[in-house]
Amino acid sequence: MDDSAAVAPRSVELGSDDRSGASEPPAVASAGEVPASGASPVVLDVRNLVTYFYTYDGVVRALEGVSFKLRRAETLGLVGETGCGKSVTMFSITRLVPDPPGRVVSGTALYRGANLLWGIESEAKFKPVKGTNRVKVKRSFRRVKAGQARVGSVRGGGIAMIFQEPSQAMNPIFPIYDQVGESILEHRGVELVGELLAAHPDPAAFEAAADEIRRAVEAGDTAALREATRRLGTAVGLASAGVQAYYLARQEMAEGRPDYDPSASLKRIARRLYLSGVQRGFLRRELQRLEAERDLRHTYFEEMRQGRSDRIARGRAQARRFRARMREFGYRLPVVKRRVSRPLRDELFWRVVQALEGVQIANPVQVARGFPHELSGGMLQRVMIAMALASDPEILMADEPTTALDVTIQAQILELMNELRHRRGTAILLVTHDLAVIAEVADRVAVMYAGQIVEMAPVKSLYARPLHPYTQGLLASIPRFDQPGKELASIPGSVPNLIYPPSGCRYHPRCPHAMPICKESRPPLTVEGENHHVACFLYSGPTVQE
Amino acid sequence: MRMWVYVVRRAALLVPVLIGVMTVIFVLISALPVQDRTCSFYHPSAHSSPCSTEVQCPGNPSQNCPNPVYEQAVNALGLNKPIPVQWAIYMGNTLTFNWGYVAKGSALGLGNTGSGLPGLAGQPVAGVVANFLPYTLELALLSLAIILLIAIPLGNLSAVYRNRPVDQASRIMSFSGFAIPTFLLGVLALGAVVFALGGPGAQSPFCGAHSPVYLDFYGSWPTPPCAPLYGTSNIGINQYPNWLSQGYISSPTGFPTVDAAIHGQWALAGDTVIRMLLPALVIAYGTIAVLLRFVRNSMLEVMNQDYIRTARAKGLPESTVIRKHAGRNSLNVTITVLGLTFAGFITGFPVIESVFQLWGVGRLFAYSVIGSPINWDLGVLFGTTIFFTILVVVANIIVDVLYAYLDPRVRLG
Amino acid sequence: MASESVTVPAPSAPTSALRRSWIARFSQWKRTWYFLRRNTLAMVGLGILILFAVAFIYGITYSAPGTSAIEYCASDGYQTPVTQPGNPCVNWNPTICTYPLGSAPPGPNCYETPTGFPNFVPPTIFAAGATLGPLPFGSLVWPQELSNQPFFYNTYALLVKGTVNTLFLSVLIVAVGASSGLALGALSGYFGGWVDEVVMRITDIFLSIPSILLVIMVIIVGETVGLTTFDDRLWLIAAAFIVVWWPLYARIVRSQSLVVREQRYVEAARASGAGSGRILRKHVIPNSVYPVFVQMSLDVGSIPLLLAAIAFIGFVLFPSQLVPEWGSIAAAGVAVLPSLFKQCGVSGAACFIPWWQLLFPGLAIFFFAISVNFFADGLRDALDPRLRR
Amino acid sequence: MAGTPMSEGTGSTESGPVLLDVRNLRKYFPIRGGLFSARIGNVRAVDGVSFRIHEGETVGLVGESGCGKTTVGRLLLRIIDATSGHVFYRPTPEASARIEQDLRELAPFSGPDGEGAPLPATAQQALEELDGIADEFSLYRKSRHEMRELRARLQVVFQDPFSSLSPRLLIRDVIGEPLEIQHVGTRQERIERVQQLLQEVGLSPEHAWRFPHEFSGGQRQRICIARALALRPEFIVLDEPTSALDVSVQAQVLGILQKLQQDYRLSYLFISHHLSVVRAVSDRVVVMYLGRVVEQALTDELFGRPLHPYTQALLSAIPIPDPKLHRERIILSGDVPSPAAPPSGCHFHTRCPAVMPICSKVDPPLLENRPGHWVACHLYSPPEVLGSFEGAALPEGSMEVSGASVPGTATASAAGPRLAP
Repeated sequence: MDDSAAVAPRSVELGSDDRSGASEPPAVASAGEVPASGASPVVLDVRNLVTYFYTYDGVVRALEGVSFKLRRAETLGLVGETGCGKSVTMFSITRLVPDPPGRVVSGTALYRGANLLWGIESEAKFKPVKGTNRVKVKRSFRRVKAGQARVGSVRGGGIAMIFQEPSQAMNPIFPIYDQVGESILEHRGVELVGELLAAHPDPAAFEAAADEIRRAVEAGDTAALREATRRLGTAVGLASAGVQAYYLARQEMAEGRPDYDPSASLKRIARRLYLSGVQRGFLRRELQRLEAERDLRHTYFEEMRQGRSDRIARGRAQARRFRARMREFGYRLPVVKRRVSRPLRDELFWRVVQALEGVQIANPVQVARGFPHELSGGMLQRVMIAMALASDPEILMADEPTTALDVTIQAQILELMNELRHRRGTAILLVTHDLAVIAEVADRVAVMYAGQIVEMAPVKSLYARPLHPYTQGLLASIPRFDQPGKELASIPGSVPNLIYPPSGCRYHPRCPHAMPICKESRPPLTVEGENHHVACFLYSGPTVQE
Repeated sequence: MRMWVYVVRRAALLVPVLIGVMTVIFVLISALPVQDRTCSFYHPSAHSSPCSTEVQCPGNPSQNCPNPVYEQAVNALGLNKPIPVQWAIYMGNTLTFNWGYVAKGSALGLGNTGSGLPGLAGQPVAGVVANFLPYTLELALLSLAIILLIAIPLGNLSAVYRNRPVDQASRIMSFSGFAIPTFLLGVLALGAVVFALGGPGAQSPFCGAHSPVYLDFYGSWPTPPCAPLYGTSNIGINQYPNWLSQGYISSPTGFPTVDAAIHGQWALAGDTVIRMLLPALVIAYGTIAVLLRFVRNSMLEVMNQDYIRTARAKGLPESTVIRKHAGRNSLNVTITVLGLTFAGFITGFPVIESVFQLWGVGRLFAYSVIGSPINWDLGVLFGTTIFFTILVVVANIIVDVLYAYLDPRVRLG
Repeated sequence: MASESVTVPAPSAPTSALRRSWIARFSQWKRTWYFLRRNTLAMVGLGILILFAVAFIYGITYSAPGTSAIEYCASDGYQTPVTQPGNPCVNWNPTICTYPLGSAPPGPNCYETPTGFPNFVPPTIFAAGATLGPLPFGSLVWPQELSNQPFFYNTYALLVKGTVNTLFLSVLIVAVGASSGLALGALSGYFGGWVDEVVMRITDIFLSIPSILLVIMVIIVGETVGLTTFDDRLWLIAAAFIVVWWPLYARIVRSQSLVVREQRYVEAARASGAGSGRILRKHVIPNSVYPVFVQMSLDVGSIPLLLAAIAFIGFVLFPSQLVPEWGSIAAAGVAVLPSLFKQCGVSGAACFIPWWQLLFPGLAIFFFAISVNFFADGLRDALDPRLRR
Repeated sequence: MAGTPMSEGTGSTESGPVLLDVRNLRKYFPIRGGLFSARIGNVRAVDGVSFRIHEGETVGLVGESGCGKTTVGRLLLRIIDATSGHVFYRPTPEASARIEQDLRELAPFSGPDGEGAPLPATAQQALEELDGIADEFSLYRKSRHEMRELRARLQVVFQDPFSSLSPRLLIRDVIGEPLEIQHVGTRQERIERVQQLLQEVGLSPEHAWRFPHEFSGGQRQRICIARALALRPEFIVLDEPTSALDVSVQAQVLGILQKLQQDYRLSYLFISHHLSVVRAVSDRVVVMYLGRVVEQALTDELFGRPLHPYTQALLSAIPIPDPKLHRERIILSGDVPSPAAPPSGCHFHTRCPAVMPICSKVDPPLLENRPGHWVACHLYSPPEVLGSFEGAALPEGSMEVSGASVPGTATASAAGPRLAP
């Protein structure tokens, strides 16, 4: 398992060897719109994911060294039978694997130069129980918490997700606008407040109040501070602590020194403002969060220095800082009903409506007011997507997004996802068992079997000449209504029990071409022509550097 | 909005249940010998009771004549009429709060000066219950508050920090709560506190001239009266808390705390609450034990739901995920369970009020079945039962409505 | 046609079909037992329960020791006029002297007590003025409220005898209540419609009457009707509790069978012509019985608690005989305490607190209930696949 | 319900005698609500469905979720009773002929609008005659005893292999249950039969002494099939038998089903939302939308030249595992309306790309557009139907819609119609 230190050079070198491969025209579905994907950067780089489930019956080796890369505006299809670990992969990347029983044992997931799984190995100790094949897991809860905090801001921010059964993926007891709204509030809070501030009837008054605040803070004069913030607060419709913190944070950002340390500034703020217990509480939490996010933050400032998307970077930094405050007002029972002052609430509701319009929902206002159980599956899946897009994510992970839907609805949803990624250049990781869906929307396909990627190739070359016996069997077994004569083949046997995975190549018990070596050792991922990787001893191409 | 339809329907279900309960009780009653029924359900006139079939003849005491009052009773209660008629009469009486009368010979009739209970012979049962009701209600509300305040947060915590100290602690608590007899707990608690406070004579900090409140308004207030903190009866001769009934405040509502508060006697109010605290805790314990397990399990259930994963995937902080998304959903389950365990909760009152020698409806019931059959008072027995049942049913309705309010799937059908 | 790669055991020596099915079933139970064994608490509970079972058998065979004063008083309840000559139970007055632990006894009939607690005398028998020597668990003072004279009873003897009654009652009640509830619940859940309505309304009614109250009402009515002998009373109590208990099981089973009824295998059975009787017998009941097991084991523990509560509020469960169940013993023990508290506290006069009367029966109830709870909890986990982590 | 398939055209001539003849089947589930939970409406799960199943043929029943296809399956087995309509079991040719005639007589009066109107004498006697035939052949008129025997011949395999096996029963008992119910053979014979069945579905006889939870989804589904076969039925309703399985396993199961069909000369009703699978296995296909049959034809005919806009949209929506394949989709807007409140006239008109004014007013009758190809759409309605509505000219829309080509057309027509064995 490699650590995040050694990452940077590799990613470059890998990028180059992929660039050659990716230069072939992307899949038909995405013809034209996608920027020359050769140039498009890697947004997610997953290395050697290993995820186990520690059950009574034994250790389920769900993932054994899964590695892949995801580029901007590309759709990577992750396909395989049930229990092959495709969903687990997706959850492992964002630390969403249910724990207990599951744990990401090792691996790295580089997102924007930061390793989302940093320190995952140190989160728990494993001790085999004698006499059984069970393993006792002893977690360090502090570390787990820190890890969660680290990905917390990325989840739904940079990486959004949608799930299989929309009717169960939505909370039944909160109205739609609440559930979408909290997502927007989480990731778009800053812009919202910014606009509210800008929309303030008397900007001059606002500025004056702001100056007062600064002076008061410098002087440490609480009474004046309270007074000013109250005015400001009522003016903008935010509770005072939020505005103070927001304002001060913005001040310090504006000074934008390279050695600027938000956590220090926050300490300062906390010291200066005589904050209520609640406020001190969230400031403390905010500090922790900032500690956990330091390495992420650095990447932002690198970007700033490169002069690339300066505004975005600042916006993100602000957003991260402001989120904590918003939470204090935002997150109570129906979010948008309580604790958030009226102007923000109304603004938020209309944002939700816009978002719903964005995913082509006919009557967004009624839908926004409705509850999940009043909507159909297709509708809910749209809402889920709207929720995911609230933060304009770079990566959208979709776990069987259309499996629970009818074909006609499925067509709508796939269309939506396609059009979305072309408009916004979102990278999509599409997890599904349906090779047909993959063929429709994906650029590249990774075929998984029993927790390993057995074949990875651009969609066309995979369907044109599938290399791995498993892929071949899979393709042969799909009934196609456009080829009525086709004789349905089938793969003998069934998916192995991953507590006792087969030795060597995990497919060999079912493989028609099984050789003696297949039992002994696990085949490496080799390159077979244009960016076409396969893990099988039948092929003897150069192994992928890794 | 279909909420009101739901509420009305739930309320409508109340009627058959109550009728059913009364019918069950009627069946039991009608199994009794006629004498017992006349005795406990007909008003005893000044000179003679309806308990016996015969009385001494007014003429010569040596021989017996049929008892006219008994005859009247039999006719009034329709005991010589067919069962359905009797049932109708009984229902009529019950619905008009004509629940019978405290029998002369019974323990309640004789009263118990030792524990401050006056003889209640001949008083209407409904009236007696009404007199004893306030204290029980205050006790119930207090312990309900305690239950909710402890069970829900602790249950959630032990689900979130599964198999960690909090969880183990709550598990021990719930197991012991299941297992330990209420009276044992009560007695031990009482003994412990009494000895901790330095002997049975211990008094509440709110009473006497050393009471903080008294010191604040020195002179302007009468000295709050003192009585031993525990093991003191809570009623005086006028069925009124005797540490309040030093004769200088009236009782508009009958609820001791409320009355004290109305009179601005914060010391007395505090005193009353302190006296109720221990019993309330003891009653709460068993229910907390039950509720803890359910809260924990439902929370675990909820935490495995997809929408929790969605909430996490949205990037919400764990606190929000748990407090808002999981907490609200598990709350629904909690509330239903609370409704189911309410009957069990009620059964704690006779016991606890006996342990602490408090006079509420519970102890009224206990006293109506105490000792040998001579001391029993069937009228009070059935009356208190009806009262408690009504309490349970109403509580269940409230719970259902609450549940519907919390869960749109129920509310909007 | 591909053949599955399931590990097929080599066709062994042809065993009879019956035997094989039993082997298979047994393996199921072994699986449950495996998960149960993993659960320490459950095992502890099971151990204690076994001890209780032993005590039960011992109690059946146990006969109280000879004709001491204790036994004499025990033999006649409080029916016999206490003024009867030669009755050592008469005119007893617990005036005793105590002295701190370790120091020399000031005189005869004095008891050493823990320093600081002058009221805690060791378990001892008090007879008319004299001590009859130590007995296990000491004596029980029968409280004034329950009879017109204090009597002395051998707590140990009572406990042993009480164990029999208590356990018998608990098991009987739960068994009968559960089976009747099972039947009714399954019927109402499976057939639904008006059957369901009726049964559920009835359960509503019974569930909304607090259990203790209903039980006492039934017993009292029975008493006044004239069921007064010990056996009558035993059965009466059982009946009263069963009346209270069945609705709970009916509810549980109903909710289960509502689920089972919708299962595809029931539909398949119906599609091949199975009648309701068969479906109930083969599918609904077997598939909804596990939660009943768990609930049963829980209730076995909670019945002694209820009995104790009833006894405690002063209702005499076994008037004619003084071989009651745990609850009554403990209650009799506790009932004297508050007055004694007062006495001891108010008057500095020498008095004693017979704590053992309360403690030992209380412990018996406590341990029984908690062990049952441990076991039931483990059982639930073992039977519920979702909780197997 | 206006038209019913009068003759199966090319389909029926070659295929065997009629096994099941479904006529105007209706199943309304009540919606209860209001203060006293009165019946405030109906869910029209099945609303006048008619089709036939011949011996040894496989009829595919396709449609989106909530279109009532599963309900039809349960009605065919009389697991639930129909609100109206009949399922005739093995009607004699003349009987079916009579049924045709009578229904033609009754056609103008039946249907929701015709209720309550006094019937003329001819229709009246037609009705009585129909009643007589029903007494003889309809499943819904069978006595409990007759039904019990019939159940041996009509069996079912469900979608979810996990809820269709009782977890408490040994596989031996699961498969042996039908035999036990019908009192077939001795205990020992039953066990032998069970083991034989296990072998037939490709499992080992040893599996008879295991419990369901020891098997994978595919194996469970085979066990279900074995159970369905236990009584040597003539007809099996396959309710989404493979939609819970992985593709590779699905191929196995479909293989077994086809093999068994030959061995036992079975007829299947193959209910599925997965059109590719339906195409692979079935001889004729019935397309349902909101409880009604919108189109019905021989498989290749239907997939080759779908007439109804819904069918066309459905076909165009199926993803094809071939990235090179180019085709423009017909993306339907919106969701399937609730069967509780189906749209007036043609149920599909709310989503139809070629909707005409008439569609929202008049129910399109199910008419034979080409031999053996039935469609219920006003694009193909004869003038007399359209005539009843003013401004009845065949609109432009119809042309390009009916002409919209779907992949597979060429291959299909080349392969020619497959016929039942």
